[in-house]
Amino acid sequence: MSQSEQKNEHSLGSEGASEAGDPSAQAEAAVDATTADAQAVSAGGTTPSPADSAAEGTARQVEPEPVEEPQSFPVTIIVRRYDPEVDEEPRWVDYDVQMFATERILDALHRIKWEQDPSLAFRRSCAHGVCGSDAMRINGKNRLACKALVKDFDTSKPIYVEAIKGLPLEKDLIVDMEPFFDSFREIQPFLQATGKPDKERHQTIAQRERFDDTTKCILCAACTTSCPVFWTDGQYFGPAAIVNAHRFIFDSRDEASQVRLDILNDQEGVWRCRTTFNCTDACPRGIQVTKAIAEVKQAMISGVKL
Amino acid sequence: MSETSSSLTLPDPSPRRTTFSGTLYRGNEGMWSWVLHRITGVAIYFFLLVHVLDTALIRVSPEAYNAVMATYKNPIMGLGEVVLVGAVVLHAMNGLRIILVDAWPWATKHQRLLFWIVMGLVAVLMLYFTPTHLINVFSPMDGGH
Amino acid sequence: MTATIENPNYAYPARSAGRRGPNLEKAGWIFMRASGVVLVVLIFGHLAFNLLWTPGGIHAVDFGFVGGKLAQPFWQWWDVLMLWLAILHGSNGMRTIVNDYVHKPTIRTVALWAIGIAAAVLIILGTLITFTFNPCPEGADLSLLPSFCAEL
Amino acid sequence: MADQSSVTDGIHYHQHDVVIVGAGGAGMRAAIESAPKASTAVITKLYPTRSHTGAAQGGMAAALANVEEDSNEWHTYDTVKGGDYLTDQDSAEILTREAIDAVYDLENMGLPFNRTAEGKIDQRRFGGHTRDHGKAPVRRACYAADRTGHMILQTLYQNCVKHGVQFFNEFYVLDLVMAEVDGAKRVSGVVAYELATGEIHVFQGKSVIFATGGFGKIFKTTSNAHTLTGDGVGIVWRKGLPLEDMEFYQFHPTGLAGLGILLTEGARGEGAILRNASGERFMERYAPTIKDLAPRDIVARSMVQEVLDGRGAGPHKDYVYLDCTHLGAEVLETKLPDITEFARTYLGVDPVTERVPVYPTAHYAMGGIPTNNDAEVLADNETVVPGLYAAGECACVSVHGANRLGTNSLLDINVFGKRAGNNAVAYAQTADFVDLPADAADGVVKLLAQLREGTGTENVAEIRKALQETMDRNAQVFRTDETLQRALADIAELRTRYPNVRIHDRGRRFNTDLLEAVELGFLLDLAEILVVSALNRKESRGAHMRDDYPKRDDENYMQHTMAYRVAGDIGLPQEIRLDWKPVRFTHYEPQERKY
Repeated sequence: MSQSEQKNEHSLGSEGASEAGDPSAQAEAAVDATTADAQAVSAGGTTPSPADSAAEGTARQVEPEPVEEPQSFPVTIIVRRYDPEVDEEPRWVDYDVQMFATERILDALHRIKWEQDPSLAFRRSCAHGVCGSDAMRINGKNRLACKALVKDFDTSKPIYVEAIKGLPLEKDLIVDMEPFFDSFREIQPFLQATGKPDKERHQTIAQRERFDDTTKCILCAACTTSCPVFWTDGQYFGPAAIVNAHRFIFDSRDEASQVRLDILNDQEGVWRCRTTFNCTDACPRGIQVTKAIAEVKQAMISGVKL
Repeated sequence: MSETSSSLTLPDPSPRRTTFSGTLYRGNEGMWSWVLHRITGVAIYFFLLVHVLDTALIRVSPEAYNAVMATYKNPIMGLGEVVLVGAVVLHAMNGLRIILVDAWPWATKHQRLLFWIVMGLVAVLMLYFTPTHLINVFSPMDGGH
Repeated sequence: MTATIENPNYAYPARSAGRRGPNLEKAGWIFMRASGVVLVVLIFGHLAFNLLWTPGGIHAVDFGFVGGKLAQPFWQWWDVLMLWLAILHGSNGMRTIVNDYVHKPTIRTVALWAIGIAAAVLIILGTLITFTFNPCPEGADLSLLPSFCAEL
Repeated sequence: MADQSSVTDGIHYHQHDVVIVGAGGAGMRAAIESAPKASTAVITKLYPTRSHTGAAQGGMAAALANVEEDSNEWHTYDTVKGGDYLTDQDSAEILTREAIDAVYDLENMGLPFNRTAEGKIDQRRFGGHTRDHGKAPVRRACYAADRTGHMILQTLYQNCVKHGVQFFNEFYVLDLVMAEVDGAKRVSGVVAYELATGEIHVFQGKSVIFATGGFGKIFKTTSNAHTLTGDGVGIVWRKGLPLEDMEFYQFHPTGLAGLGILLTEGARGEGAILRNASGERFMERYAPTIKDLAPRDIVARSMVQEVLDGRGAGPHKDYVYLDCTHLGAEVLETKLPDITEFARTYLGVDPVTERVPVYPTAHYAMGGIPTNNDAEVLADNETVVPGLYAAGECACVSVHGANRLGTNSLLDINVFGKRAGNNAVAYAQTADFVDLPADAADGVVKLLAQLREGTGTENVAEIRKALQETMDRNAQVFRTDETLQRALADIAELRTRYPNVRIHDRGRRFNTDLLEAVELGFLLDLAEILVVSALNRKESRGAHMRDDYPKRDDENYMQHTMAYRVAGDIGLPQEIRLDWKPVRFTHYEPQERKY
């Protein structure tokens, strides 16, 4: 189809959506348009599926009132690819995709994978920032791809996407997470309390509030792999492990705070923290990571203050 | 499972590449203050080694000591001294900031503001020091009493 | 395969399990902060006195000037304290940096020893000189010495 | 304890007493019971903390009566009524009775519940949960802000770490191995594909628990994770075991419009209100007594009705509003922080000052692998498959009937996950290993080889998209014979295209291209079963709303649908046989459902 035709369907398609009374009609039309555009951009891409044309067909109807529609625009995504079975070294690969401002970088990666290059490998699951699968370095900063919105980037320039730093690279955007979870497991991340109460252990609202911030951790590794100390010394426990230790050290129900403080009072423990605040800035859950680490340090010096 | 990672079989993991492959990490004020702190710290350390040794010449003879000190008085060294004092001031002010950040929740929260306060203080102190020192460096004096 | 990318150093040192001897990390951390605060006072005082408040600044610094200072117990203790704290503070900082960036065990060991030896030598040397220093060495050119030497 | 592994012909063999497939809430809850008593392996497609249990927000129901009078009998009544009387009442009684210990177990394991002023677990209101048989909303949901699921998932994982549970992370189970012993089919193990290396692993187990979650990805607008592709349910189906009540699929009322991201019902529990374009609180018309806190099927249907009647908001009049503005910034920031952030991030709408555009989103499968109250999988209406268990969303006990109440799913995974773990261990302690057939891994090897080496021209993403679109259009909140037939025809067409898909990534390591192709196969299977079961149920009940049969028909349809696979290899048309299974009653007579 020609460019002008495409444009036509583009605007009509979205407006007719309400006719169908379909919840996702709007998004659907938008995605259809995007697909078409993306295909135009990526020469040798896939052919439009029957479903696309069908959707566009039904959408081509009288439109009630003119509505300002969001426009998609081309964005260049440069992904640092690495396939250990082929590549000696990682390489940067460019992709052009049509994006809407409100879409996420994860959508861009999906569009690349589903429409241009299915071999692109990355992890993702929930797609709204609670599972922690898709931590990656986007324009030089750790973020979750599903929480990084296109509108927050300068799209006149390419967006660089690469794997998080400091963990062994496995393929494309996938790193080996085992060393990260090893550190987590080492700080005994589970409640240790004696006695078996009949019901719940009691805890005041204030006591509960004391460690609320660090319960938000989703173990995505964005903090640990943003830490300059961790990059050069993978033995450092890293912010995530300390955050999870904090969660139990300051839990009034726990009786093993001292054990965890002893574990972290190590050459590779909290004292290696250099307060660069990269972890706090990287945390997709907004945890005050550096503050938590500071509190653990203070607990080691002057005891745990609940 | 970790044993599947090819990287573990590598003969010599090179940390240099670990740090510099890919894009430069774009940290914020906290990271750059740490970078500055490291660089100034190393620079001061090496100056310290030299400075202790040159001061030790005082035990050798007044002539030997004065000969070394004369080199500190040349204008190029004079500019170097400005840089050195700048490094010391920066390291000192940022060090105080780190102490505050470690010990005081308010500072932890406002570390970014504190970084710029540090920069401001460094600028003020250097604005005081630099002209005073450079006037001394460039004034024609023959170095004796 | 030559996949050396972004590979951290898991082969390198074991954590708490293999630790021997007392753990001085906490002491070191506290020392860096305490010494840092004191050093700010000492070094700023040192710089201000030598470079700003003394007429002529850097041009005034010579044997006579330093000898004059070191003849006074106040400046003796000031300088010795500054020497100790600065060397220890700096060496500990260098140790941290070596721990961060030097991963080959042999080079690391050599570097750490070098830092330690340098610190020991400089501290001993500096301390001895400060307390055994004679501001008015015999046979020296009087014009080079502190003014009070003339009165002797 | 058996715990061995070996490699033969490039295939890895492992032996564990209990093999658990899936590491979400149900799988890990089972592992916590079984790991201390027997060698346990948990095999999971994702790192455990990535499981979708972590996305659950609002709470977990239990009649603790910490803040007001409550009883588990009322809870049972609500569950049965919420399920439109299709709920098996003895199962619901177990669920609500064991709910109380399930909450205390979690608290004792360390879960940081929100607290009352006396330091007890705090509770909030939730849809369909009422005091004294429907008199008024009751505060029954125990919660940790609006990240209760996250805290449950983390707490269970933490306790798995404590017990040293052996996880096989990013191992994708693709087949269930069964063998005939003395004329009865018994479980022998599972076959998994290791994502990191592309190698095949066979896990022999005395008992096997499936806890693989749901299959929301058959729909396009869904609150479900990309990884929820119904693998476990599909595997069991392909083994010739039945699936129950597949037509009942829940649409959560408050998904972010156009995105499907979930906004907890807890928001309405805290007092948020649904409004249409003109600002009217329309739920007053549909459920006069409990209004916005009616069960999800009713609220979702009411919302769609408003939009169909032209009272929708937005430029396309295709959504309604969730109004939280009167709750105040403090309630939003402390009790509903995550959803506040979701609205801000993804829609650019601040719930503190603005109404949030919402629309129903595909959320939860009430149906699945049929089990009895001991979590044992059923081969027909009664016969148990020895050694095979299922729990969580992939299973159908059925405690949720035709519509699940909010907060009952987090309860389900804990109560029946624990039961599955205990029973699987008890079984493993008495039973012997069933010998693996020599060709145990052949099916998986063949399936993967076919896909990997195929020279077709079809694109996995396109087929999946077409499937999701037809399901959204034709099998969503309102269904008719016509729309369902359309969906069925579309699925049949897609099934013929599926064997012709081309995998572009021919590598072995982290081949997510291949992974998505395999997942698509399961999605196609399950979507078809859903549509076929829905076509057959010519009534409206719970989440299954037929426009052409708008009334509930207890005479003909007060029974569970059982779907059996008669024939149909992957890619070929399936032949599905439908049967019925009686609903179990105890105390509650079916009544018209009014709120």
